[in-house]
Amino acid sequence: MKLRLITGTDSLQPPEATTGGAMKTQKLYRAKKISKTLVAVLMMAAGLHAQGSSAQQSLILRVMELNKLDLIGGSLKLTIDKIHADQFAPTPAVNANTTLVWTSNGENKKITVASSNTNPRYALRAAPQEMSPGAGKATPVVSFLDNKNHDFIVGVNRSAGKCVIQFTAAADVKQGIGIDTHVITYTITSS
Amino acid sequence: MNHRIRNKGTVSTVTLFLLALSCAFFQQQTMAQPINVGNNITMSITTGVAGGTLTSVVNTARTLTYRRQLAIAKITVSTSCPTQSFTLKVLATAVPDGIAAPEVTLVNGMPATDFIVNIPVRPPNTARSCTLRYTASATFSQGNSIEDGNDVHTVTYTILAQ
Amino acid sequence: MKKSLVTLALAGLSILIVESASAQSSAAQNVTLTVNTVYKISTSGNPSSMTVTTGTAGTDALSSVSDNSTTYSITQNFGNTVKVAANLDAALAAGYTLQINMASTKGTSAGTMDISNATSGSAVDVVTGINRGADAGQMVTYTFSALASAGMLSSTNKTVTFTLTN
Amino acid sequence: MNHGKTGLLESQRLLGYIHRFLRHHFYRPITGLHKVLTFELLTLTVVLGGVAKGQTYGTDFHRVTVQVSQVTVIQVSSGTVSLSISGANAVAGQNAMTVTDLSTSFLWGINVSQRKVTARTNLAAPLFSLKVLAVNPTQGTAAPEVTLSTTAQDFLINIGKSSGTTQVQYTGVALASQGTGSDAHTVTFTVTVQ
Repeated sequence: MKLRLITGTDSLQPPEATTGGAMKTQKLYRAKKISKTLVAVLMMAAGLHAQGSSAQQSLILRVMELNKLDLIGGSLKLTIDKIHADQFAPTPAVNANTTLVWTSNGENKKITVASSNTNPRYALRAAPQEMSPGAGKATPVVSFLDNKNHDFIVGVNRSAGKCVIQFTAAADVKQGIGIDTHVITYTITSS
Repeated sequence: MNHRIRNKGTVSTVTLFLLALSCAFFQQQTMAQPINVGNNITMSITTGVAGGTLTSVVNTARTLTYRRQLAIAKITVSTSCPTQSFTLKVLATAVPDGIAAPEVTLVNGMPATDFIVNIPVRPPNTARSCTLRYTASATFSQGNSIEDGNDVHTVTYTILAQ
Repeated sequence: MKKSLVTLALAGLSILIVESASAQSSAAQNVTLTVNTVYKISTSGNPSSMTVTTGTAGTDALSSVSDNSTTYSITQNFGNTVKVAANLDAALAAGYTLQINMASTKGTSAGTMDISNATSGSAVDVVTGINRGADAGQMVTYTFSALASAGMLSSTNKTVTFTLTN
Repeated sequence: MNHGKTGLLESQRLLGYIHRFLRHHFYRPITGLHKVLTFELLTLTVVLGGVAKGQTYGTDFHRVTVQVSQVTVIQVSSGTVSLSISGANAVAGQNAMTVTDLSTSFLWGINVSQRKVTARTNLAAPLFSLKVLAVNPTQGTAAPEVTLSTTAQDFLINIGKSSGTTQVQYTGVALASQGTGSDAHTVTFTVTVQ
């Protein structure tokens, strides 16, 4: 059986039917035609998409280390003016209206707290509560006995968080009447 | 007396000889022209090269005919062309007797300029001919004949003792 | 007489030649002017470095910074379906965001688009439907922002590529 | 023609010699043969060889007419110029895109006064603009750049009678807003009266 080959230079006219190999020749012709059409379409598409122009800009991006700390609530006054009848002692004054918020994109940071009062007459404690999850580890409670820094929240790593600060003021009867003034300072610093 | 007569006869013979010789010389001087340049010529420049010059034309249709003389001779050339605009040169080629001078540029009012030199003395006394090669040329800036008129050269050739 | 006739004949011939020569007073040249498809885009330069330096306590998102100091210009004669796409040479790390806004008078701006993750294979269309012609000096606005949780970012060079295409 | 003018002078001079010779021999007594021969030889010497330096033997002339036709020849160095506007010819932000070609030289030779060269195109309605300008002509003055149209416009003026060359600068201008396309011009340069 003869098989007629259509070369690349052959026209796309259907080949004449030949006895025996006519069907195969026709199939080969159709395949050839389809492939040529596909090639033409692809070339056109390539030509269209090959065109274009581009321009570039170079950008310099940078994020500095930043640590932000803020208090929501402002100044507060704790007044001990009640005595628990059963215990014969003044009832501690509690205030949880202050919220501490912070943001740090640094690592291994901590928030410390210190009072300006070097020798307070009455006991003052601060305890972080309602900590944002993952924003650090809270110290259970800090007593302001002097003006030293105390770790308040540790393990602050690239995070933003907040907590409610619960202040508790306590006094004995023997300590009498008086006023303690504290200026509480929060500092975010490296651990 | 006889002596005188004898002398007379001798004298007559010599005289006749000299007369014949003189007549021959006279005839040669009057009948055979010593130089001839033929008819007039018109040369036309009709084409040119853009960015270049006009195409010069050459004419070799005329011959210069001359004879040897009794002494070594030369031929000079001069021209008269009062309103000359273009360039005309002439050169003797195929010179049989004498030596051709370099090509002569014909300029109105020019002094007679050597054209052929060292023409030997006769004999022979036959006419000799060389070719006159005229070359006419012009630049575009020299204009044209319609606006400026033709150049009409009266070119004179003279043969004289060198 | 004979010479005169010859002279006259030559004069007559020369007039014909003169006319012939004068007829060659023109020269022609085929000049083809082809205008192909043109796409052209350029920028006025590079923006200033963008540095995030502040934020709000309690908020993870730091304060973003913007730059609108540069412009772009385009010229195209293809048609009215041309667009500008933008991409980065490499995606930004998580927690950082680069947005772009490209103004347009010949086309439609897509507004502020996040190109933080747009790379060459995933360019973002920032201007579409650009008509034939030129659009010069249109503002490019970049906005860079970061999360505190993403940490610091030392000076990083990013290349933004704008492609004008159909 | 002047044939024989100088020959006649020579002949008259020779006849004078002969006349004096004959008168001497036939009308005056002869003193002696020796004397006579001496004289005759002297005469012969004068006749045959007595030519002074610069002696003119003959002269002739003819007229040579040089005629120069009115010649106008012009030529362009190339028959075809192709200008193509592509991205390289565009400036982003500018609607106008230009392309320039300086590959053609225009040459001329004109010996007729008051002539100029004009240029025109055969294309009545081109899509784009095609401008032409003579650059650095060796003679004459380049006319201001013109946009080619079917009306002939000055290309080169004040060329006078000269030959020279100039570069031909073609500038194609297309607006981006005009889209793509192609113009085929036949640009004709013509020498005309200025």
